[in-house]
Amino acid sequence: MIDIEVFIKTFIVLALFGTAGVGLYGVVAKPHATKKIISLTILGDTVNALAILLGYRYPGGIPPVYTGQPPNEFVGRAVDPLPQALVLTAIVIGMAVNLLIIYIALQTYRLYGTLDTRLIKKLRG
Amino acid sequence: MITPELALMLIFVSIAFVFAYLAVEERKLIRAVVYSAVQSAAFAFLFYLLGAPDIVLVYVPVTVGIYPAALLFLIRKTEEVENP
Amino acid sequence: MIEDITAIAAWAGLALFVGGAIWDLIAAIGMNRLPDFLSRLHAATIGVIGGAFYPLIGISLILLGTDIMGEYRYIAAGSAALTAFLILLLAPAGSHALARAARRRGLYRKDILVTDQQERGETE
Amino acid sequence: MSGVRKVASAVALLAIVAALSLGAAAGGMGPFFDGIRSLGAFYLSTAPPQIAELVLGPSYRGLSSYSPEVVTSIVWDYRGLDTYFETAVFFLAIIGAVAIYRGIEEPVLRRPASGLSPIVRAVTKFLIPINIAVAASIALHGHLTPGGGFQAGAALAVAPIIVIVVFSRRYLLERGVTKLKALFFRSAGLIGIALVVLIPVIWSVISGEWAWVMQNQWKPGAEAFSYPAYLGGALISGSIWFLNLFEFLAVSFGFTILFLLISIDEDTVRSCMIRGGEECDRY
Repeated sequence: MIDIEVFIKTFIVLALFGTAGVGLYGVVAKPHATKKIISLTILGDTVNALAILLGYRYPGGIPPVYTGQPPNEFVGRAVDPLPQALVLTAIVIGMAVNLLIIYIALQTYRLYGTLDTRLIKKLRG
Repeated sequence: MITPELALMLIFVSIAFVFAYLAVEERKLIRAVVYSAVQSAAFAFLFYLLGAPDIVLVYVPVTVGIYPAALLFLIRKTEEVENP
Repeated sequence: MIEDITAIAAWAGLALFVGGAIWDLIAAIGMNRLPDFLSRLHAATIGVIGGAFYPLIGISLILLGTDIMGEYRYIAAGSAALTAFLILLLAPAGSHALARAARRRGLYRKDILVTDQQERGETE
Repeated sequence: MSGVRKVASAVALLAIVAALSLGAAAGGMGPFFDGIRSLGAFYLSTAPPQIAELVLGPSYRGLSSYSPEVVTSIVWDYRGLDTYFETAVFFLAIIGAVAIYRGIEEPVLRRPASGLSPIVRAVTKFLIPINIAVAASIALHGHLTPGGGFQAGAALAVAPIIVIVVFSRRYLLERGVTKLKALFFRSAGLIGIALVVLIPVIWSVISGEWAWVMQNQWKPGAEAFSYPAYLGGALISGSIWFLNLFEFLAVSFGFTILFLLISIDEDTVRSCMIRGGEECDRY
């Protein structure tokens, strides 16, 4: 007999891996640069979600913000703050880098007249 | 025993998966951006359920506001439909 | 005296809840039955105002009368009222912008249109 | 492929994932959803001042970051060097984007301002101050409630997008938000971060006593210099409050620059790229 709780936990983790796989497929297999950027954001978001999931406590995890509980209850129930801190910086840095990629794609379109990477490859040289 | 948090996380992860697939497969790029924004909104709810209000505060403006706006500027200036 | 006022507020909040459900039902029927984009947009706006604005006001009224949450009930009631106010402000502006965009692209049925004030130049 | 078939295939993929997780659930899943690591427990038990004084005792004040918001205290105190260099990466990415647009600026603002209808404009005029106030409150309360410099900067970066879409780019320029001013405020934020970080070192060099870089409280054994944990009875968490404020400036104006640049008309860019021209090369 399969425990339904274990099934749901496993499904959440595997669905996140599947979403990351979809994003990776889009980055690798889709030829259009805009579609590659969209897939890249999906991939990055999913990896961030997996990192946050690593720090979650079940059942009854509370946010790591101290609001006046007894200390033992706070330390015993709050989720891990370290992945959240890393993901927080990762999101902002990822946004800056993705916007830089958008700018580079725009400049590529101005120079080559297309964003299809197969055509850009043919136009080279 | 299943708590409501776990059931809601299941629902939001499923929504995110379906809309990520739609965003990657859609050929009209504006629709792909909108699907990607829906996926991001589902992830924002997931982060809230995972006990990360800091991440929600930074994630909602970034992925529902700034990414789609920049991508829509890019799509409007370049090509609106992905090449077959 | 004060119990009477809280009871009246709670009953008014519940009435607004039921009213919100009825508005949502009407909006759902309208979204399915109305013929073109502009009239469906009207139904959607009814769903937002009737189905989100009035229940939020009801939440605010009910929270003001309950003693369970202590001091926090004023914060929660204020947040609900502020959200209701922002919805009241933003939803008509959003559907107005959508309607203008739809008119510019011609995404409506001209045969059932009663009047077009933009064409007659009455508004900008 | 039609839309229904796409949804159907997505649901089929999801069903495959469900079948896989059924198989994995039969064997049990690994370390997800369990307790936290000891490092996380250490952060949780030392960052809030009320707990830290219980755990460490009042004489070990410097081992706490004096912030009830554990994530912000990790970002700016425990792992401050990490965040410092990630801010440097952010700086370089924006510099790269600005370098792509070098020498390109709309020469003359000759076209009348376009935008959406007056109703939408009136609502937006009402909404933008709310946005700015919310962002400022997120930044200035970042050491007490969820929030901080990054979050507030991202929240405020939505405002220039809304203004550009609803009003126009020219409206933003006429209100004084130009690329040069945004670059100035962003640089002021970055210099502020560097100064807040380096002030203990400067003080140490001048006075000849010990001080720590990137720490907001004094350490046990060297009670020389620290930012105050309480100012007038209110908890300001040492340097975290100042770092949140300057990061808020840097992030919000950094993204304002990017959206000012990406909304330049494409014909202007092309003509400037082809001709060069002095009227384009004003910056």
